Amino acid sequence: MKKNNYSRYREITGLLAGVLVLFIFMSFAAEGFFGWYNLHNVLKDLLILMVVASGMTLVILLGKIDMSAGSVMSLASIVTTLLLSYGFNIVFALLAGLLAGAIIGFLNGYLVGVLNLNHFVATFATMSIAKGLALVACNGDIISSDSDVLLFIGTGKIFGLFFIVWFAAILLIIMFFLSTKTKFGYKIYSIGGSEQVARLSGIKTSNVYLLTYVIAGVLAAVGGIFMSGKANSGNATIGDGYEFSVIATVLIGGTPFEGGKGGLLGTLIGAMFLAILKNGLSMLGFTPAWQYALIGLAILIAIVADVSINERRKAEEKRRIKL
Amino acid sequence: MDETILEIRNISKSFSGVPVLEDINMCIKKGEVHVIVGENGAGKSTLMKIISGVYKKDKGELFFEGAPVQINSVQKALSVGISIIHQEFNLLPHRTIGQNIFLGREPIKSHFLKTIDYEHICKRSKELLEYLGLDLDPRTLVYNLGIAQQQMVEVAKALCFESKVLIMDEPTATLTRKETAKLFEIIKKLRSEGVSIIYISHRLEEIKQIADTLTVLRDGKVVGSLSIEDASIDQIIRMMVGREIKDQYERHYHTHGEEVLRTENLGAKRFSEVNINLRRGEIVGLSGLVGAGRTEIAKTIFGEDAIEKGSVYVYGKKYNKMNTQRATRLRIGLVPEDRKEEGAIVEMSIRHNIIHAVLPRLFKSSVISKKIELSVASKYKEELNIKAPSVNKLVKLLSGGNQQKVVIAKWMCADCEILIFDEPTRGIDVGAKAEIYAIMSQLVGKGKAILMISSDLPELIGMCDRIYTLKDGKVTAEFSRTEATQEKILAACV
Amino acid sequence: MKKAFTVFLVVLFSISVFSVSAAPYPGAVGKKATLILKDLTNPVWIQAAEGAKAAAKDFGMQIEVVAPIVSNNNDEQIQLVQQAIAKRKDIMILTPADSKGIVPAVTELNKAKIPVINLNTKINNESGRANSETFVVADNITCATLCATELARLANGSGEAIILQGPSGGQVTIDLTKGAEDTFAKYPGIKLVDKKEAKFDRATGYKVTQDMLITYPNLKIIFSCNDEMALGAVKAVEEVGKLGKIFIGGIDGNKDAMASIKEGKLNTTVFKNFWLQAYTAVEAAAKFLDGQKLPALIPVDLGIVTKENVEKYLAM
Amino acid sequence: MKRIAGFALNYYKIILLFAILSVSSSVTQDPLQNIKNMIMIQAPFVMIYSFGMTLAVITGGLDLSLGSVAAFSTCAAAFLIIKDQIFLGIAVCLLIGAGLGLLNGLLITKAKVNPFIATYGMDWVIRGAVYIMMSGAMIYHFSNDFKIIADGSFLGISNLVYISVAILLILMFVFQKTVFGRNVYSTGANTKVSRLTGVNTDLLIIIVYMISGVLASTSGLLYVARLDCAEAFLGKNFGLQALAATLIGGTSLQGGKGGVGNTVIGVLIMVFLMNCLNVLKVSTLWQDAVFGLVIVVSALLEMAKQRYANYLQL
Repeated sequence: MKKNNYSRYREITGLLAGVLVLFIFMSFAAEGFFGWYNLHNVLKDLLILMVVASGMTLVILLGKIDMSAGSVMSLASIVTTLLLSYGFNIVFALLAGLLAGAIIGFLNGYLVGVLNLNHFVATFATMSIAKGLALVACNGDIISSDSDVLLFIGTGKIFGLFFIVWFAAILLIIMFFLSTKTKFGYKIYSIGGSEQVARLSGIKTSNVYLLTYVIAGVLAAVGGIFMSGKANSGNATIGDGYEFSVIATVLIGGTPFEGGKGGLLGTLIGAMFLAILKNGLSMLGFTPAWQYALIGLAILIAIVADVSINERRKAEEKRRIKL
Repeated sequence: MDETILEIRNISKSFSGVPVLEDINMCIKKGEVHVIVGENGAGKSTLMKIISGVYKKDKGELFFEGAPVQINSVQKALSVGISIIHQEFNLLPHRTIGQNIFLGREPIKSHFLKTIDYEHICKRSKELLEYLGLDLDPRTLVYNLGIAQQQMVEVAKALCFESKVLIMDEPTATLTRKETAKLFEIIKKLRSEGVSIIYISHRLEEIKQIADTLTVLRDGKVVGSLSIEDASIDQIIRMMVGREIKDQYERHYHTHGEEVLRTENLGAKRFSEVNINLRRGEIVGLSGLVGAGRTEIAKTIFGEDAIEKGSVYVYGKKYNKMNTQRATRLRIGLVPEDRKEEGAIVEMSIRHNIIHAVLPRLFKSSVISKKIELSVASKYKEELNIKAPSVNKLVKLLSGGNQQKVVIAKWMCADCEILIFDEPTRGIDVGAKAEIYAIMSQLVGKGKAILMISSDLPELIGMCDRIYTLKDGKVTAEFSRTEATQEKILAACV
Repeated sequence: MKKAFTVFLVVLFSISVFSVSAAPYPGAVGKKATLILKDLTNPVWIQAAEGAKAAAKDFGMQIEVVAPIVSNNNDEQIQLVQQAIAKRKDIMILTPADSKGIVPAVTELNKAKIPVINLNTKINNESGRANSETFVVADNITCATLCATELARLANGSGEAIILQGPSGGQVTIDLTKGAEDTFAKYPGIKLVDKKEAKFDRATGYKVTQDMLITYPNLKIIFSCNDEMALGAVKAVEEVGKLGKIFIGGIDGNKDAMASIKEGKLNTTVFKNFWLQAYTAVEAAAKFLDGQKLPALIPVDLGIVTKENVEKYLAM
Repeated sequence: MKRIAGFALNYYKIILLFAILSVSSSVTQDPLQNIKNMIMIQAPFVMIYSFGMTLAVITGGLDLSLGSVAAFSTCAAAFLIIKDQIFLGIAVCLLIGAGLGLLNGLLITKAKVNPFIATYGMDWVIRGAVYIMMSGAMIYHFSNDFKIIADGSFLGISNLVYISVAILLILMFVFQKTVFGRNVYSTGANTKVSRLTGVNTDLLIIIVYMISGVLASTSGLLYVARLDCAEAFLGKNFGLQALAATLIGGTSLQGGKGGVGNTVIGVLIMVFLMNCLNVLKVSTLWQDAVFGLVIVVSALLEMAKQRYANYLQL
């Protein structure tokens, strides 16, 4: 039994080792890296990334993609702060922000799961739509918020830990639970493994698509609200390009585009990798130009390493099973 | 015992206008093993898929325990109590055995949270596996299993549905004798527990062992149903084929020419020490169970898989490395097992597919002339009698037999000297089958050499000059046309 | 040997003493500062980095110049602020990409008792939680006002005007647009007919201007939020032969923009003198560390560049 | 009725194109100049790099590194061109484009990295490299001999049109009429079948990414010539814009379908639409939303068209 548990996590041990090496290296090399203040902030940023990436992980586990995540963050940020600035109740504003994410998510799910549109095309389009709606709603302006609650969400601490850390941790536990222990999570893995097999097993795929995209939308909205909490203002550019970081995180974490394998644990390690790398490179004093090149290189190396390990395994498995 | 559990009345189904099932009537009694036989393409699998809710029927009715039922989804079939083990595996490689067994109907621990009771899954799976005589941990990922073990997982999956009707579509195709015997024991046990089993098989010798009733399908129609006591093997065959078997395999035997292909201690992932040869004017068969390494040998010779040991001699020249480009330049062609994924580009037209392999040779200047393309493609379409209004029709819209003919046309068009046919007639209707045999016969008549892989023993025996048998990646025997019998071959394979 | 070593030490000591005594702000020597810019890929911001480094050398300070990877990204700036706190810097010079969004980070700096020198764009301190020691003014509203006033003067205070904007939703765009709008509003003859996003990009500025020239045939003023787009607009206007009839103004004071002014194509730009901005800010930081009182505002000379005075700026 | 529906589905893009054009022409005072602007100047730029994306999409991948390839190759070449070594500069530019394409292709075929993440990672690396190389410099004031490439015209038609049409014709010929092109389509539609038919699929994919790189650097070069300035942030939105144009044009992400001809229509729709919004004085804030809608609608119509075609064939 032990052997099997091992094999389940074998795929992420390499990456975990990489993260540890990176961490140790940065601790020695980068001044100010190894310290509670900095690590606490890194933790906060990586958890924001992770919240959005956990929704993306589910989508990629299904064998799909969600290009609209970044735009949904911007939209949620704008909706929430805009309503706050009109004097609405904070709870209402937050819920409206989440609802905006859910609506875009539903649109994605409907286009992909019900109308059978190509997932990339559909979410690529909603990416523009959500960004456009955010810009139109805020009239191209930055919206400041006077809400102490929103500020607390972004920067407040409970028992010495950031609110975001607590909240994200709970959220991630729920997501982890959802994806590995519940019927819904099982369905995601089944559909991602083979849509045909899932259908033959009587799973209604369109519902799973809808729900997964809605969850991804809501989680992206949570990420957007966290971000606007950190800045205590709403900005339609908050999530520009964020979807790419999120997708890179998921892929580095060992959940490939084919779907059906991988999971949140890997994504968490992927998020650690990217967050530590970014923070460390910046602490080491690399200019943005060098950071561009080095981050890109690190992503490629991580993926190539992962691919070459999995490629060998895949060749094995191809001979064994035919689907 | 005489109580009818499932009645099929007047069921018809057609695909793309081609009738596959016509007015099928059948009665399945409670607690019987009802064997359905028929040639490939007779409509057995389609019928089973209709009963299990995968396909929708065009016409007809189903009665379950005397009451009419509308089975319009897999879910519905399962809830009624009908489950199926498909011919192709329906397992998810990256999930555990337990998760696969309970796929789609996982037990729920808490209804509020809809959590899955994985403990129960493992416990129950363990029981089922033990019941099937397998010592496996239900937490093992399926891709770590061998073919036979996967098949048993499929059986376990169907068993745990506690269904009243269990359909098994060729469950023994990949099992060893021991495993088959075990499966039969289980079938008998289930029968005694009142479960009805619809059993589809090609292996006539098995039927006598387990069947209570037998229904023969041919060309989408029921030829007849009879009790097993009344049936003799000869009679069954006659009913299945509708004519004498020999008619099918139209072979003219020729004197063999020089050797064109030889492997010397060829070895790769799933096989080793393979020594076979092939001469002009000859069809050589490769027989073995699924997983014995037949397809792998073919793909290694063709250069899709890497040669790890030994070498391949083509026209007497030695090659230690092979890739698909070199193979095609050497005029080797592969008609793969999986037509839709490996044989033809189904999203493209017949024309594109037919001239695909010959392109660089047909158009030396590398500029494609549509006129030549059309004429060449049309010529082969006529020659192989591909049934389509024009060569511009997309391959995905053709029937299986015609798709296969397109793949063969591709290699004929490229003027291949050595052709490898991997399961060339799987899933093809009888008429097209005979046509494909005729084409093969004609090809060797022209001095080409054919290596043929097939699970269909009568077909192999009928077509081949020589047959090699394989077991666990090693050649176990070689039979000439005159020596080969089904029994001998089977014995060498298991 | 020992003697030689002693001599060496004495020399070393005297050099250091000399250098300290030469420093105008002795209290700042050896202090660590961080300068956070909006961007470090754009030429003008790289000038700023050079200015800051020159100043740090002059005043014997250690300076680290950083910027977000994605230009003008507020969230990354917040992270950079936090990194500076983690590194226990003595002083922070901050160029916020988002004057509202940076507030929580500045609050954190205040809490960590790291003094803040605000540069270029004003930190929005309506809440009173984001205190800075001084503001080195080279803000975009002022720039926009300068440029728009010059354009209005050239157009004799009348005619149709458009604004070419940077990416929608960004602080720079918002400020510059506001400055230009407010200025044009002072001239009853000037009608602001449109605002268009051209992404701070020369190619897009060119393309959008083409469309604008078709849409508004009587266009007289093009106010561009940076020189890149302005030069794109110049190209488009040049191609329809309307140079001299349409007045184009940019912001930043790029070298090629000034070359274009010299050729008589671009009409005006605002020389933001990023080098001097950064130098001034670092000097202010040095003064502060030296215990001097800083004025609330330190203006940096923003020059409006025209054909008449372009030679002077090109020589700089 | 059915026939009209079929016609509308087959030619909806052309219909849409004319609809947009007639709207924009009806509100402008100088529609001729407007159309001239769009077709002669605006469209050719977008078209050339969109072709690169289209080719990558035909192989079943995509190329997100177009913009940074354009920036890197032109910036490197600009150092030569500014010294009046124009031909050498152009050659270097195209070679770098091809070289970076080669890297993309190798990552995708040999290292087996998904094209999305491979070209995305490369985009970061190349963009970083060009920032480092330029470190804030800009290169401008090129000689007229160089600028004429994009600025000049012949018989009243801009050189850009000649260049882009020439590229279009060459690509159409190569990809529709030659064995190479045919094999690229086959590889895109089903790589495995193509390999099993004796096509060197890896080589083909690598070549296609190289062509894509060359096209990116060509369009970069034209931008530099037209705007007289080489700078590190050229082409930041090339990738996504080209993808949008390709998708609107109807080239499917599944690979093996569509083509550069479709992309011409896609680019024209994009350019015409953007122009239409501008001349209708619609706020730029709406642009993103409108584009998203256009992509969804055209994808849905494309799907309807496919279904209709299949229905007709049955």
